[in-house]
Amino acid sequence: MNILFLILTLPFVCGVIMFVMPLKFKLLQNLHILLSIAVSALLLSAVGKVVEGAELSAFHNFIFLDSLGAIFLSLIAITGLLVNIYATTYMKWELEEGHITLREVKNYFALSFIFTATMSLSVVCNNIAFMWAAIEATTLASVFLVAVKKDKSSTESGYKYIVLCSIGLAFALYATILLYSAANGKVEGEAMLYTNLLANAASIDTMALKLVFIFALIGFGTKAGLAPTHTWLPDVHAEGPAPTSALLSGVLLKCAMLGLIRYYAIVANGAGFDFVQNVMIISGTLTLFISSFFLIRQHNVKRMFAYHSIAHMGVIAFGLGVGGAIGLFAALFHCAAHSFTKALAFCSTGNIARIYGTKDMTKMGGMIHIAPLTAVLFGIAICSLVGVPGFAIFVSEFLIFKAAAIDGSYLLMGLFAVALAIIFIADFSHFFLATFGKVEGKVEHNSEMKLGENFPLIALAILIVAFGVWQFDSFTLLLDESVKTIMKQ
Amino acid sequence: MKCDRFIEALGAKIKILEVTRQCEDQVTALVEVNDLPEAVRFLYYDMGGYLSTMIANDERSINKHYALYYALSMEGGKMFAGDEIAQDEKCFVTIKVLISPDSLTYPSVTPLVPACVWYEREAYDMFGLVAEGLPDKRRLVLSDDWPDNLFPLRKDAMDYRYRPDMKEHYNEPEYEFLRPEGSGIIDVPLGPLHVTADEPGHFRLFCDGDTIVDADYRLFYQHRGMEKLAENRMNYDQMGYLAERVCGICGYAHAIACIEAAEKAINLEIPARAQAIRIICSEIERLHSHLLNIGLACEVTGNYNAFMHIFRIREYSMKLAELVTGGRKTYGNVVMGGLRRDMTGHEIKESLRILKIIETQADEVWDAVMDDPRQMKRWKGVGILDKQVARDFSAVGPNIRGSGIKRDTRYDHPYDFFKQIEFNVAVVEGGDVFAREMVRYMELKSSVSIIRQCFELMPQTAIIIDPTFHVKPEDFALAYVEAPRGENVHWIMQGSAQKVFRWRCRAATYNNWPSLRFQFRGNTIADAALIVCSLDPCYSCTERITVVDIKSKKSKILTNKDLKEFSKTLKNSPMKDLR
Amino acid sequence: MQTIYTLFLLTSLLSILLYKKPLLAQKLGFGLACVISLYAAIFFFSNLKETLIWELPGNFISAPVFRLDSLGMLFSFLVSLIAFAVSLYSFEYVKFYEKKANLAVFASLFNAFILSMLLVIASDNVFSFMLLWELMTLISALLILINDGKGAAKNVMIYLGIAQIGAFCLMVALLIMASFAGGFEFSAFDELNIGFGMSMTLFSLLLIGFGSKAGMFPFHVWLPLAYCQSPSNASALMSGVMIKVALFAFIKFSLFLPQFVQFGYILLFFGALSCVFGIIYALISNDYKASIAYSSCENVGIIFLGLGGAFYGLGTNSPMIALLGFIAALFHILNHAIFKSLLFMLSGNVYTATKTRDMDALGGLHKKMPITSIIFFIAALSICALPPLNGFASEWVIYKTMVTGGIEEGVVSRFFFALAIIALSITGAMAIMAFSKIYGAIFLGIARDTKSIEEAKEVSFMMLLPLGLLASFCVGIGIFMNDVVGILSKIVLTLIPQTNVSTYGFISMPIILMVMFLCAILPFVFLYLLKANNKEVRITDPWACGFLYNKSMQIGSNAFTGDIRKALSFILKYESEIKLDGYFSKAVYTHKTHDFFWDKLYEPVIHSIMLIADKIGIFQNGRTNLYAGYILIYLCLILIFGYYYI
Amino acid sequence: MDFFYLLLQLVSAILVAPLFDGISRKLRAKFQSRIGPSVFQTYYDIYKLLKRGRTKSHSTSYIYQISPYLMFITAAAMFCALPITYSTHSVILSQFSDIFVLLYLGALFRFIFIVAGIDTANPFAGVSASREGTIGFYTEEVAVICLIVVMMGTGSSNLPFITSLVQEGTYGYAIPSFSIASTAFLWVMYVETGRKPYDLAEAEQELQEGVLGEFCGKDFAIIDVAILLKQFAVLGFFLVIFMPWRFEHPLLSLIVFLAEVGFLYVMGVFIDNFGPRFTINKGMKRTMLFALSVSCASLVLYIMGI
Repeated sequence: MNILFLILTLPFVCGVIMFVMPLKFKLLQNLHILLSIAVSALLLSAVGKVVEGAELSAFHNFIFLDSLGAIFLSLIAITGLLVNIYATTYMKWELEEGHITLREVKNYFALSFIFTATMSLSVVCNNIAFMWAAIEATTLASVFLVAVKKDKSSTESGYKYIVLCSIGLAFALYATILLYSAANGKVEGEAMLYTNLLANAASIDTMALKLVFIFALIGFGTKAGLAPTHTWLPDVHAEGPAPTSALLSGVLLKCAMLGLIRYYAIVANGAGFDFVQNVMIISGTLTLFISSFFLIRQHNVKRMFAYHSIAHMGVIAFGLGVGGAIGLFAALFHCAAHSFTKALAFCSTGNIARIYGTKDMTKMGGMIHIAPLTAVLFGIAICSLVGVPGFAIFVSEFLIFKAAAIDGSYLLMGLFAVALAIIFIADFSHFFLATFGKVEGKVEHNSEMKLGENFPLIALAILIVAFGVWQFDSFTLLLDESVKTIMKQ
Repeated sequence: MKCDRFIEALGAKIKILEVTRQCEDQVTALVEVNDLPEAVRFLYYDMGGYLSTMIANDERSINKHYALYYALSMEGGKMFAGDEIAQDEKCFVTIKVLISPDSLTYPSVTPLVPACVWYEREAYDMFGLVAEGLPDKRRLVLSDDWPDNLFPLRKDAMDYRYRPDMKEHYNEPEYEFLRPEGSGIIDVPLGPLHVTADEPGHFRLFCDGDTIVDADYRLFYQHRGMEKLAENRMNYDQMGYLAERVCGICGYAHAIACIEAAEKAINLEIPARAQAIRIICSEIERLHSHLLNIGLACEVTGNYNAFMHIFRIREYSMKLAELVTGGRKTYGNVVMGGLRRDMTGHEIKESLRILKIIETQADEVWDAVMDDPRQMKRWKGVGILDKQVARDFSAVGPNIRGSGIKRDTRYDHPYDFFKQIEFNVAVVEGGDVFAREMVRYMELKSSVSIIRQCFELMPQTAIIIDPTFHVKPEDFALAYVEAPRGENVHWIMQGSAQKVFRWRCRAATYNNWPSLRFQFRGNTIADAALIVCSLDPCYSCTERITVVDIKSKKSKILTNKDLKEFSKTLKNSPMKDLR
Repeated sequence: MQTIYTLFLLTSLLSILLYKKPLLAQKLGFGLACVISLYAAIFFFSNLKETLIWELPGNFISAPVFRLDSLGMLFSFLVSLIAFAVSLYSFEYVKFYEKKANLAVFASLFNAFILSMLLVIASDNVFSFMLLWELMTLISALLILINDGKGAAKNVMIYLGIAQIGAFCLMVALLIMASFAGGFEFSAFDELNIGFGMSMTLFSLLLIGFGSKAGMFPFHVWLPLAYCQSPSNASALMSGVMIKVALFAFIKFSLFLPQFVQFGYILLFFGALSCVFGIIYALISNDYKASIAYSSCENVGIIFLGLGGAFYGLGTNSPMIALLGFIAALFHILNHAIFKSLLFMLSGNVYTATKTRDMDALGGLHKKMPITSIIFFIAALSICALPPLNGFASEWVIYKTMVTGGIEEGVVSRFFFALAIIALSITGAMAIMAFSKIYGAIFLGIARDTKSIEEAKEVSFMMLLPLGLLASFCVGIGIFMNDVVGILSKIVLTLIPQTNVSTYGFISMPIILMVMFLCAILPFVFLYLLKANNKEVRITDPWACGFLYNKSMQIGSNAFTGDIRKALSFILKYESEIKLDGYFSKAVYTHKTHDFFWDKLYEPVIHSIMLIADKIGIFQNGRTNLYAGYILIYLCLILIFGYYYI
Repeated sequence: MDFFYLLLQLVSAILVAPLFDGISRKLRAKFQSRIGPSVFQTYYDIYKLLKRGRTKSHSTSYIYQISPYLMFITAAAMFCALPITYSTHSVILSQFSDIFVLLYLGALFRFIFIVAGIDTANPFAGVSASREGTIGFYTEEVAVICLIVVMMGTGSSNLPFITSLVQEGTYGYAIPSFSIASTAFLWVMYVETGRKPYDLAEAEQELQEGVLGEFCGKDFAIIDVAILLKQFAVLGFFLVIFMPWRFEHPLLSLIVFLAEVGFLYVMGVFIDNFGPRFTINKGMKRTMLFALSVSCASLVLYIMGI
């Protein structure tokens, strides 16, 4: 059986299995972990094959896995697995405190597999229409993860999520159709297939491609959280349970970004790199600055991280905008780096919420004394997010600077530096507020989590640091391959 | 009659229990204790009065009560042109209250009329009368080691020879200064023993660096108990000599004021020649006092050259005094009914010659000082006494005239020969040290002219009338003299057997001290001594020193002569025969 | 050299692993740090003229290479030397922090900090340099947070914020340089082929980047805040050494640029600015740690003056001036490292004994802590640049540079060198005032607040030993200044070859000492010949004009500077207010001074950013239809703009 | 031999200085229409002080005890730094005689002065210590600006070298910047002598003998001599740069120098006798600004290369 087919079916099957399981938490928990490992192992094996150089495709190229997809698939695998493991712990706490019923937990576990399935689908789709559908499907699959609690604010943010993303994605659909109509007949083979479009981009009408890209930017940008169409994101990310936010921010946004990158590749090769780069720079700069100003006044830890997601989407967009081999490399690297970092960040908010019972950082304080490990993990997440060297995100930011320097775009370097500096200052001041000093509000759980409970976080932290200083050859290979595909070199 | 207008106006507002008239321009109104603050405030601010003095008195032997007399000089607020009472209506109105010895309390006037603050503090020190609502209840007159419940001026309090034991200096209780709140302030003490403050008074400057943030002071180091000394013991001839020793510089003004208070009480008119010579003496006193002060104002800024030359000129004024009275400084010629010593024509001629010298030389030196821009910089803008503050605290003399308020007893309440003499009241706007020194200089000039006029107008009459008079017990009167430093007010209540029942001597500087704090603020330490000096505070000098051998605890008192002799010759060491 | 780095790393890891046993970790951590840094100091000093290279094995990003040339050796030596003294001191000192923080963490961070500084000096490519540079910043921030005092977080935030802005400047500058050089190894940076405008920009970026770290005005604002907060041993390391690392990097990188004479002028100007303003704020501060911290700004300014001379020399091709300038700067760097770390450690002694940093509460500490007091006296004399101590020696060389530079023809150069000398002399005069005040207010007179010094007692021998050592360095380097200059000149010759050097025309410190010694005999001879009264001295209260003496009568730190604050109020914006309620109440006196640069430079920026942040919130008001509207508007705009204009 | 003459230079200055002080006191008295003290009064004063007993406040520490000697050493070293009995030929001493050595020895003197004042815990000593520091702030830059002109003009900070250049006429009053600098420098040096109207730190009128309020007996005598020496040193500082009269024989130049300095010292009476003292804020600042502008003018002239 084709491995790609397995990728799509296994998570779905797992979801169904979870649905029919009896309401026993211990069982659910272990099973969830087990199945998650199985799914991730499968995904990674597929990635492994790509690294070894295999071109995977199925259903007449309807679905395929290239190096670009492999990067994102590995993110789904690694981040997804660790977040899923953390989710079991998190749900245990929620159950203990009676915030949630066991049935809801079961549904949550089951849905998270469906969610994984839809995301995987969006990554491996070669058919652009189908990719659009898959991304829309991720919205639907994830909305239940967000609104798991069924209270008013949960439901409302779920509603907002669906409505806004759908509006946005409608434009993406338009872009898809436009692309198809522009390409149909001008490209060899099926004009719906990404591989074909990319290969024959030069023969498509330039003006049409420009229009396509703008609609794709709005469409996938809404889903990915590029300003000013990001507005749904803070509400939704702040609302759901910590693991959901981690998944949404860590993985889902990247999937939407992948959609945009694919369009980027097509349009860049058709209408020239200058156009896409300029558009992406505008979008990236706008996103960076808007999110950085929003960040300053955020005292809710989850909202803060949500704005961070926007900011980092801005960084990716900026990277794409700076362009060149190094810029693209940086943007893709950033996807991975941000995925790990944001997963860690949101997961640590789970710990923090358990300690303080609040998300308001002005009411925290003294975390380093209460839960040193959580504080350190939180610190690592923040450090990485603001681009402290030695952590993964710095590498990509450094590379973006490098790309700009080599390109000679000194103004861009300046803009980027200013935005990052604002983010840095805004973030660290919040971090210090929560971590040091005296406890400002009340403390609900006055001790460190168990080491086992913290395992996924530590794993993420190790990944962040490792990606920050170490060079993983297979990963670099994937990135280089992808860049080559996009640049057609 | 004078004063009636004020009594009527007061009566319309406040219930007056009793009105008594002491003499033509002095009326006393008795009011209820609780009406006291309003009555004083009304007269002070609404009718244009200045607080001349306040007398606390133990009248338990007379009416079983303590009494307070707030004497107000009704002359108009003088804050702006025309804010003045007509010349023939100026007078003194005294508000009197009786305080029961059971409660010993009365409502404080100070919150309404700040000028009362020292008087009310003193009333507690001396009589134990408590002013309810007085914002500053610290001890004023008595030293800090004085026993708490001993009020010396009560008639039954203590024998005048009795004096409580002194504490060792390191056991003295600390005086509570009004130290400003705020960090980083240094307390700079000025005095009681300080090179520029010849008077023993302690000024505490609260400074930030060289800038004075605020100041507070502790005075009355030389409190000699003179008022107690006079009571029931001295007759009026002796009183004159005692009063002259109140002050070393302007003693003569005290002497006249004291004697005139007694004369006023019995409505005694002294001969015109005596009046003229009293004026001459007091103006000579003004001459040398102002020269001294101008000289010192140069000296404290470090201008020794000007100081030395001004003191050289001052020597002439001393010589002048010697010609007129026979004494260089303490004249001792005032008695009830006139004077003891007359002048000869030769002396008058010689005096006029010296006057000429003083006038020309003083002009020369003054011009030189005025031409020195550095000196002007040290004087101008320093130690400003705000006009309103001066008004609120009833400042007197050059101090208030330097702030642009035309207040001079010689002009407001002409006494003695002044009714016949023309002179201008020196008023300078500005309120700084320069303004005060300028007032002094102008007065110096007018004094010369007054003395000349006196010599010219002086009639050839007797200098004393037969002092056969009879004083009525319990009568009292107020006398006022413009001393070099301002208005000296003496108040005497007659006792039986030609003795004084209560003598209240209020020297000019007493009214100037309370506002000093506001003159200090914002100036520099370097200016502090200058500001005190420009106030021309009253000096109480002594010319005796005591030599103590700390090993044998023996001591010997040296007179001025002994000391000088020893300093010059180094013979007859006083250490030889200590006792 | 890799041994040293590895040892520090291991010590750091070992300490953190002994998390549960803080006391053991503290002994091990600081003890080992002491031994290793002593070894390192000896190692670096003995290899002063070598060049050592070490490549880190493993597949690290951009394969880090560590290279130490002579200059790097000198700075590594400096770091190790000060680290040795500070760790010896910390061995006892950190016990005061037992309750506040985990000593294992402290020890670990301490070692990591030393390591990061050494590695920054040695790192040889852009990525690893940036990484280690920020690591150093971050560890120092954590060291500051050990104290966890009130407002610590905010102060550290200002520190990190400015450091980050600086770091971005550096990153931009280094990357641009790298892009011109065509390689990211610093060894490839030589002979950059760039024009005047670009090299000016790069130079400015480097100056901002390293200057902000070094505490140069106007990027100094973090410095007093951070140093006040941190434990004294950390301040000693930061001020003593970390600043020097920044200066090292500045020298290293700006030498890669093509030289222009304007560099020298810029440095002279900012150096003058820094030293004058630094000392002004040091003078008026009432917190001794803040004073000492501001004096770091001042000394950095002085160092920049020396460097300014050096760069002027390079720019005009006058090697003699360049040589003198570099020697002066390095000499002052060396001296400042010694006396500043000494002063910070001494302030640590004072703080542990008294628990207050307010000089208006101290006084009379000499009687309780005589040795600390005497060492402080030496340190104060030395930082005031008084002969015959080391501060004077290096300032003299700087003066020499300035005078030599000022002879040259040319209005501009004369102007800048004259400016530098004037600034240095003003600094000198005010340093006298500042440090006599600090010394006087802390150690002399009588206690202003008796409570604070009641329980004070002299610190232990172990804490005094390193202080004594550094104090003897102060004296020793001062006296043997010409030898030190000789050593430094050899190092500088590796930077700018083809110059011959001599100390001709230099002053000779031993002769100054000899003359002073000669003079010292005279008074005793006179006293003996004239048979002076040698009776026992009678002890009394201080003279208070015959009034009872009160301890508030002695001058305090604040009142001492009253006049100068007034005189300088055009800079300090000194405001004072006396409030009085009615005629008879106590006055309330308040006064404050402003940090000129904070008010004029930082405040408006922060304010406007905060304003935007506040206003921007209205766009995110939770209304879904509005959000949908944004999407449409954005679409329209980007269509119009993106489609038609790009 | 160098050191012998150096010692001679120092000792003779110490011996002669009180005489000039006495002369100026006498002269001052004449101006003030007083008889005044004997011209030897300063000797008597110092001698009397040596015989007096001493008290000290309980707040004092070792600084109080050593400061008289430190002040003396510094003042004496300052005086020794003047190249009077030696010149460029003396290799050893010209390594000592340097403008910056002299300036910073002066600073050391000031440092000790301030610290000693604070040590006594006396309010007046404290305030005048603060004034002393402030005066230093006012004068230092004027002095240095003047010296910059000289140093940059001659290319050296070495005093014997500058002296010889000026005396030979290679460098000197023909250069406008030099002659303008000399006037401002004379002002600074006069201020540094601490006489009226600039005796702020010592303004005993308001401050009871200033910094030295708590010193007495032989300590005070030593300080008195030290201050006299310092006054001579700073006046000499002016002379050796701006009016060097050196002769071949060291003794001759010493005698001429002492006469010169003494004359200048006595002439100070014409300034200090008239007019009041300045205050630290007003007069000081204004006259400082004047001197500063004069010195700046000379610096500008130098910079412009005139």
